[in-house]
Amino acid sequence: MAEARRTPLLPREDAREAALFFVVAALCFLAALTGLATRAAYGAAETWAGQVQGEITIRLLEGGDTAATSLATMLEELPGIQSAIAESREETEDLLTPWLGENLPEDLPVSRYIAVQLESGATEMPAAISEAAEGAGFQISLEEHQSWARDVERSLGLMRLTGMVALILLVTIVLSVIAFATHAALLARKDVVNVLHTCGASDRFISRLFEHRFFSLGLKAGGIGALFALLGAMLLFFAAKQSGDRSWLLPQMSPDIGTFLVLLATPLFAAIVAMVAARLTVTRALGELS
Amino acid sequence: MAEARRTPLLPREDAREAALFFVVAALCFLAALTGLATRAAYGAAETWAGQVQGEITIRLLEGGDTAATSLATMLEELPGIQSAIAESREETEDLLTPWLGENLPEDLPVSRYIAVQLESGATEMPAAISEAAEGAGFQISLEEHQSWARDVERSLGLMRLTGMVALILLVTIVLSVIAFATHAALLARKDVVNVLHTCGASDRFISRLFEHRFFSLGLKAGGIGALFALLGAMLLFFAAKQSGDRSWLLPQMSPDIGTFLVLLATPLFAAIVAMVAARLTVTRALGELS
Amino acid sequence: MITEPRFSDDQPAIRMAKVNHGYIKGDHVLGDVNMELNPGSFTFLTGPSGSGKTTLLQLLYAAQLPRNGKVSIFGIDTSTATRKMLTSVRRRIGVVYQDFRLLDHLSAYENAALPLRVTGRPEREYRDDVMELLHWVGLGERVQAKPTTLSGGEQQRVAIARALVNKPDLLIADEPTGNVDPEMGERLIRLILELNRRLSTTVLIATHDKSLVERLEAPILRLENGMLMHERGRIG
Amino acid sequence: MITEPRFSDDQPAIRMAKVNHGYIKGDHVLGDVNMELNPGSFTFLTGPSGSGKTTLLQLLYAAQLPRNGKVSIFGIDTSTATRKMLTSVRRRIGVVYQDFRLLDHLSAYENAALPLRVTGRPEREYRDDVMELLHWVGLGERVQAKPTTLSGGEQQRVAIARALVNKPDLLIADEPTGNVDPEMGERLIRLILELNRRLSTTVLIATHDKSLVERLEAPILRLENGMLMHERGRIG
Ligand SMILES: Nc1ncnc2c1ncn2[C@@H]1O[C@H](COP(=O)(O)OP(=O)(O)OP(=O)(O)O)[C@@H](O)[C@H]1O
Ligand SMILES: Nc1ncnc2c1ncn2[C@@H]1O[C@H](COP(=O)(O)OP(=O)(O)OP(=O)(O)O)[C@@H](O)[C@H]1O
Ligand SMILES: [Mg+2]
Ligand SMILES: [Mg+2]
Repeated sequence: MAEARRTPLLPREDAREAALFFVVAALCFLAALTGLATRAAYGAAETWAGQVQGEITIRLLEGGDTAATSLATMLEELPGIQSAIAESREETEDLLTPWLGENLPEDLPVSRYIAVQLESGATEMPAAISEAAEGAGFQISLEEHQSWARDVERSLGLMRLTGMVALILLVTIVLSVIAFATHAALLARKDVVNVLHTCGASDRFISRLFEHRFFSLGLKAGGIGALFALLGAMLLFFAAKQSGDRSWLLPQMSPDIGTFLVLLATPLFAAIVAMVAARLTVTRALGELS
Repeated sequence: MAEARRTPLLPREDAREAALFFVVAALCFLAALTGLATRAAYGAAETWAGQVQGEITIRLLEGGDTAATSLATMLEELPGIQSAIAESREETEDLLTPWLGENLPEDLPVSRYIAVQLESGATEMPAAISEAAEGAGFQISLEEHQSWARDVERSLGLMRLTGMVALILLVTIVLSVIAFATHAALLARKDVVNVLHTCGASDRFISRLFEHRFFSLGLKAGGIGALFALLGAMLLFFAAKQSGDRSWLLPQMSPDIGTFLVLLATPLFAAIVAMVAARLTVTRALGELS
Repeated sequence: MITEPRFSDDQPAIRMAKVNHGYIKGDHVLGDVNMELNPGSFTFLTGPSGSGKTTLLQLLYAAQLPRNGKVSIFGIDTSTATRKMLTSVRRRIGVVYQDFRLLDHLSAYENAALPLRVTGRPEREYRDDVMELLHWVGLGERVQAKPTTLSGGEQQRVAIARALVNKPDLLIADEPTGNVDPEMGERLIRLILELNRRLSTTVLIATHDKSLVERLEAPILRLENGMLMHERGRIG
Repeated sequence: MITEPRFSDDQPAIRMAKVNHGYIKGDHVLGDVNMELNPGSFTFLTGPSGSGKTTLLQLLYAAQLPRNGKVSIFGIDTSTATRKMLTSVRRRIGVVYQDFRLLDHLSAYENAALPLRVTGRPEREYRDDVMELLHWVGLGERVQAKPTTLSGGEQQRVAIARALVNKPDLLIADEPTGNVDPEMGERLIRLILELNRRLSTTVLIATHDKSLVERLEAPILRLENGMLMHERGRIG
């Protein structure tokens, strides 16, 4: 007797609780995975947006390689521009081979391209570049954007939205399931509550029993769900790696600090939700009891 | 008394059951939605694959518009080819404007392109086309595929895979939750089972009580889940419509017979799973009882 | 034949041979108990609290199987019988549990009618009989009440009605009058006696109720320290 | 002051004034009942099954509130008291329920110790007292057993131990000896009497047990048709 551990006042190891545990874990798993996916979609969309916004192609209408190089050097000194690289005539000719064959006449004027990489966050650069170039007497045209990139961006936006909706849905489901289950557990334990009550237990005492129980259930179930989500994310990550660079349209899941924050938040969130649900349910039920 | 409906032998309207109902409905909702999404992804991937495989671009290296037109006419007569359209010199020149400006020298030889649309299911066409063209003395090169289309296809394949994995996962979760919950319900009703047993109820009688209960629970919960999935799919469908043709990269959800089959299968599947889980659990539990 | 056992007069309704039983390894709640109850007999079982009366009764309605020895009900050995055989044996036994075991979601009427309902018989065949029985145990006004809204004694009477409702060949009652007043107790025992006389129902009642035992001439078995003794009269 | 009510000798431990109570609209399980129990008194409550004894007791430990009239426990009106006040009142009352209400997942020892545990007291302070009490009710060998493995009478004794364990100012017992043999019943009642004499515990026992009531000189209240009468002696 002396050193025996005390039996918890709420029955443990209940099959009902095993089912609940499983459900909460499964839902947390899905929620964490959706969270990660949504986050990745956001990341991909931003990367895309960044690339698209960050790259400007300038076509120099007149002047040869020298003009292109001097324009590139000039542009590189403008604030907000990371790099500006002029293509040589050979590079452009290579691009044209399918149409015109190998031997272009030397005297045919060919436009030069300058690939400008903007610094992230730089705005209104097209106008600044046009101004600078025209001020220096260059005749240029700007290609800020490629239409298919816009399409990709829009598609990613839709995926992102879908992810957000799924996430909100899952979180709502987790919330309701936990609240429902707490309520059910309390009803199933009405006899215990009643006995404790008439034995002189205060409302806080009884409520705390349930709060602790459900807090730890949420924490454990959420933790296991998050763990499996981590495994799932890693699987997807490697699957994406396997398919190589060619899957650039898909959001990439890369394990970073954000990933771990999402995974850490899941069990904590589940635990707190479970505890609050327990507290509200118990307090209301006790009020009704007498 | 005379016309009073009989109370079911298994207690009804149990809070635990409400929670279970909710969980099953939510999971069925997710499963049905994932099913629809996976199906749409498959559809999109196939469409893409069809498009990509069905289009061949032929570059005619020598000869002018007339040669291109006659090659196109010849190709159109080959079995397996739907159409072959030759581009004129003007169309090609338009493409080259960014590089070379408006005024190309008349004597510059410019390649002609012929867009060949294959009939679906036609195989080994590139070889046949090369043979036919070379037999007729044309010098051509074939562009069977566009690299970005391959990328898109591969990305869709990965999405499809992700969808399948998610679907399998959800179905497994639904299965286990229902089996778990049935087991829990049975344990919670052990007293009822015991009393029925000593009152002379046969094993089949008791088992059937649970089977019926869980079949109808699965049917109803699955039905509600499927209904919400339909709503969700319609929302996504309209969201996709809203964003116009530009979201061509995303699988489109269009309501067709397959959609309704998926939605119909969900509740039936849930009901059968629930019933089988109930039956197995009850039979085993009764065996243990004495 | 064997799955539908018939009741024969020349074999005992119940027979325990060298039954040894207990819950934990080494303990002997029952130690080598032998007993027989003849068809149509009426017997009391007494003994101190915790002596094993409930255990012995559970062996007799096949809710437990004996650790050692043999228990036969209507000539069927419970240890070797199939589940089907036990089901048909159970349909011929009425049991009053010490803790009632009513189903809380069913009304008093539905609880009492349970043994008939589980056989699949249509309700109209037995409704009037059940109602009459409930009136007889003094619950005519409470037929629609759920057990949780019944008093302790009212619940006990529903439990007794349930045990009697299918006119069993064997009635096993564990402390059936512990929660009713002496007048009601007498009434209930008279009901059981009537069943015993009219239908030759074999009756075994475990009880602490001294006044009940004293009022009737029936033989008394006494269980103490795992041994079964005759306290009054010859059993069977 | 009011949340920690003190016990004063010049007010009754329990007082019911014009209490009218029932479950369904129109019925009167109790019809204008008046009663007082003085501190340290020992009283029996009898009456036919279903007459309202359990109902009356539930009003006296604040498990129900009266439909009409006033119930005071230790001078506190249960209808107007806050939940906190009721909790501290409950800590001074020991209750033996007719259906025991033990927690199945706790051992006999833990069940008996429950009223002490819920106050947050450390276990070592009370362990020996609880063990002694369990020995006294004859459960010294079964302290670690779960209620489902106890016989009916053993469960009842755990319930009695739980009601006595915190030496209550008021003991309310509903049929506390229905499941034990007469010898054990006598022993339990003697234990309650001792508590009553040594600690001036006010005792109210509802019972059908004729021999129990006859062995003791205590006053008897009789409940019948919603009315409370003195059957023997003056109450209080
Ligand atoms: N499931 C069980 N596991 C372990 N021990 C048990 C179990 N059921 C009963 N016992 C023990 O077996 C003994 C006999 O129990 P039983 O219920 O048969 O007694 P009883 O004669 O019916 O007593 P009462 O008159 O108090 O009802 C008791 O000591 C009890 O604690
Ligand atoms: N919750 C309830 N709802 C409706 N009626 C109830 C409820 N509880 C008790 N009753 C009815 O009130 C009456 C009194 O019940 P109570 O339990 O107080 O009787 P009692 O004197 O304790 O009887 P017993 O000696 O059989 O235990 C009974 O007729 C009972 O059916
Ligand atoms: Mg017993
Ligand atoms: Mg009562």
